[in-house]
Amino acid sequence: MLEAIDLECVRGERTLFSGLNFALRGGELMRVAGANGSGKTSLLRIVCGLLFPEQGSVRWRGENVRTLREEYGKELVYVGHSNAVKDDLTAAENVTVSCTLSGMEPDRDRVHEALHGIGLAGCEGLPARALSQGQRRRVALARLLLCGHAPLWVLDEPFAALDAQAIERVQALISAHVARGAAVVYTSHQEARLPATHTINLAGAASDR
Amino acid sequence: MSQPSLVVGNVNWFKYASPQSFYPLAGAMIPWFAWAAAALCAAGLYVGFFVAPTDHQQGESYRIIFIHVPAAWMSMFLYLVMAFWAGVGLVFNTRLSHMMASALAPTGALFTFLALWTGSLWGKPTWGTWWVWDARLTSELILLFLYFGFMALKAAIDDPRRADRAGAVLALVGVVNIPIIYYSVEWWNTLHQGASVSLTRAPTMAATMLTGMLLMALAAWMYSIAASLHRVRSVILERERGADWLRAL
Amino acid sequence: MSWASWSDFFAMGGYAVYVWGSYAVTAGLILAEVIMLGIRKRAAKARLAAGRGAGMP
Amino acid sequence: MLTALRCVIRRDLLLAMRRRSDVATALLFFVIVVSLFPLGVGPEPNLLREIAPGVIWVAALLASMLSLSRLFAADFADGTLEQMILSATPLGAIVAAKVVAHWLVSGLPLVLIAPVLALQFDLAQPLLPVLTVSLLLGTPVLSLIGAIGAALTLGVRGSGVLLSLLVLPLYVPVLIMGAGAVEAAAVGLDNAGHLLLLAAFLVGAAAFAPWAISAALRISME
Repeated sequence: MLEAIDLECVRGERTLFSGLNFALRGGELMRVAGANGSGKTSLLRIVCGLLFPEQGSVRWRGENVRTLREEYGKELVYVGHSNAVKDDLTAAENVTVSCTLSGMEPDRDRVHEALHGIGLAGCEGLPARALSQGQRRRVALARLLLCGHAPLWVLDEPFAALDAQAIERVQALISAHVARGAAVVYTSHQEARLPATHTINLAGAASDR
Repeated sequence: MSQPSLVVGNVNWFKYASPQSFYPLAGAMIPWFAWAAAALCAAGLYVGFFVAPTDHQQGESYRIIFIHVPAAWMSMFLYLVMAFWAGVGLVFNTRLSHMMASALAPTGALFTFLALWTGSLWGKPTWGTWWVWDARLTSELILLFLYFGFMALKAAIDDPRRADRAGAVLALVGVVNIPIIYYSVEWWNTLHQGASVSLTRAPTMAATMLTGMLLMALAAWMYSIAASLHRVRSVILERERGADWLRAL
Repeated sequence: MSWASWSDFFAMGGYAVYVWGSYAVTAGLILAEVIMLGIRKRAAKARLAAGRGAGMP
Repeated sequence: MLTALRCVIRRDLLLAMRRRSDVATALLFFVIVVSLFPLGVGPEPNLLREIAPGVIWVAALLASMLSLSRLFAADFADGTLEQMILSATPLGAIVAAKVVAHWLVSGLPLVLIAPVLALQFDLAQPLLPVLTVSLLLGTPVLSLIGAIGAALTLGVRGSGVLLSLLVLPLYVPVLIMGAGAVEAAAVGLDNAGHLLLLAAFLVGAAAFAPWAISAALRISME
C-alpha cells in the first residue's frame, strides 16, 4: 500500500539519508529509529507529502502522494511533532477541529468519549493553555480514537511527554489499529515494546555530503 | 507542487538539463553576446548622435530616447522572461530555471531604474516637471517595486529550494498583475489629466531615429543576456558547491 | 551631421544636463553591474576553493 | 466539505473573539491614521473633502496589512497548518475559508467604520454609500492578495516589512478603482465602471488567489 522508492533527503547542505526504500502493507507496523537530527521527522514529513524529497517518491496504492493531495488526506492520520493544539480553544474544540479537517463530523458525545478514552476526563471544557505538555499531547492523540477508519497512521514521536500509563494506552491503540489491517508508521527513540514488522534505522544512513 | 513529469526509466531527465552541462555552455556564450552588445551599442550611439537629425519639437533632448525606450522595453521583457523561467521551474522542478530567474532579476531592476531615471530627465525639458503620474512612469515604478520584492523575498529565505519556489509564485502573481496595474493607472491617469501628456512619440519619427533606437534596444538585449548568463554561472557556483563536478573543476 | 563642433556636440542644444545626465548614469550603472558581476564570480570561486582546501568530504 | 469550511470559519472567528484586542488594534490604527491627515494638511474643508476618499482608502490598505501577518503565523507555529495541508478537504477551499474569516474580522469593521470617518472629512452625504460599496468590494480583494504575501513570507525573518514590500504594489489597482469610484461620484461622473472593475477584481482574485495561496503555503511548509 505504502511504498517509498529511492528517497533522498537533503536539509541545508547535509544529506540526511539517500537510497531509502521500503514497502508497507496493511496490518504492518513500521518503526523509524535514529538519533536526534538523523532525519526521522523529515522522513515522516516526506511520507505525508509535506516535504519534497530531493530524489525519489512515495507512493500510496501506486500513486505519488504529491499528486494525490486531499485524496491521500482522507486516508491518512498524521500526528506531527507539533501538537496542532490551539491555546485559546478548549480541549473538546481542538479535537473537533482536527477531526473535521480529517473529513469526519464528530458529534459532542463522541468527542467527549474520545477525551475520556485518552485519560482527559474533566478537561473537555478547559482552554488548552491550562493543560500540561503531556495533556496537550493527549489532545492531539485523541484523534486516533475517532479516526480509526483511516488505513494509514503516521505518528511522529507519539509517546513524547506522555506518562507510563498513557504510553501503554497509545501502544494498545496502535496495536489494535494494526490488527484491524491498517498500516502504521511511527518514530520513537524510546525502546519500543511494540512488535514492529519493519524497522528503519536512520543513524547509519546519515552522513555529510 | 507536482513532481517532475518527464520521468523515463526511473531517471529524471530534467535533472540533467542541468547546471553541470549549462555552466561551460554559458561560459562559451558570454563573450559572443558581450561583444555583440558592445558593437551594437557603438553603432546605435553613432546613429543616435551623428546620423539622426535634431527633432524639430524637442530639440536635442529627444536623444534620451535612445536609452530610455530600450531600457523600458527591457525592464518589462526581462520581467516576463523571469516569470517564464520561474514558472518552468515551478512546474518541472528544474533547478537551472530557478537560477535563471534569480540571475535575471538584478539586470531587470537595473533597466527599470534606468527607464525611470531617463524618463524623468526627459520629462523635465519636455513637460517642465521631473515626474508626471503618467501611466507608463507609474507602472514602471511599480515594476521596480515588484523586482525589489522578488529579490528581497529570495534573499530573506535561507533554504534555497524554498526561496526559489516562493519567488516563482511571487513572479507569477506579479506577471498576472502587471497588465492590470498598467491599465488601471492609465485609466486613472486619463480621468485626472485628460491624456494631455503621453510618452508616445509623435507618429512622424525619422527613420534614422528609429534605427538608432532599435540598435540600442538590440544592444540592451545582448547585454542582458550576457550579464544574466554571467550571473547564473556565479549562482551555479554558489549553489552547487557540494557537487562532484564542481569539485573536479 | 547636426554638429558644427565638439563643443556644440557637448552642449546638446542647451539640453546637456538632461542628455548627458541620462547617458552618464546609464553608463555608470552598467559599469557598476559589470564590476559587481566580476566580484560575485570571484567570491563564488574563492568560496569554492576554500571549501576544497578545507577538505570537504 | 462544506462542514469543514464552516468549521474553519467558525474556529477562526472563535479565536479572534478570544483575542479581541488584536482586532481592535488594527481598527484603532485605521482610525488614527485617518485622523492624522487633517492635522498634517490643515483643516481647510474643501481640501479635506477632496482628499477624503484617497486618505480613507490608503489607511484601509495599511490597516489590512497590519493584520495580515497573523493570518497564517499562529497555525504555522503550532502545526495546525500541516494538518490543513493534509486535510481531507482541498487546501484551496480551506484557505478561502480562512480568508473569509479574516475579512469578517479585519475587513468588515473597516467598511462599517469608514462612513463615520468620512464625516470627519465632511464628505457629502450621497458619497457615503459609494464609499461603503467600494470598500465592501475592495477589502476582500486586499485580504485575498495579502494572503498570498502572508503565505510566502511565513516563518521568514523580517517578514512584516517584507510583506508590505511584496503586497502593497499589488494593491495599486484596488486603490485606484476604490478611491476613484468615490472621486468620480464627487465630481458628478459616472462611477459604474469603477465599481464594476472592483467587482471584476474580486471575482478574479477569488478564483486565482486561493490557488496561489495554497501553492505558497505548501512551499513554506517544506
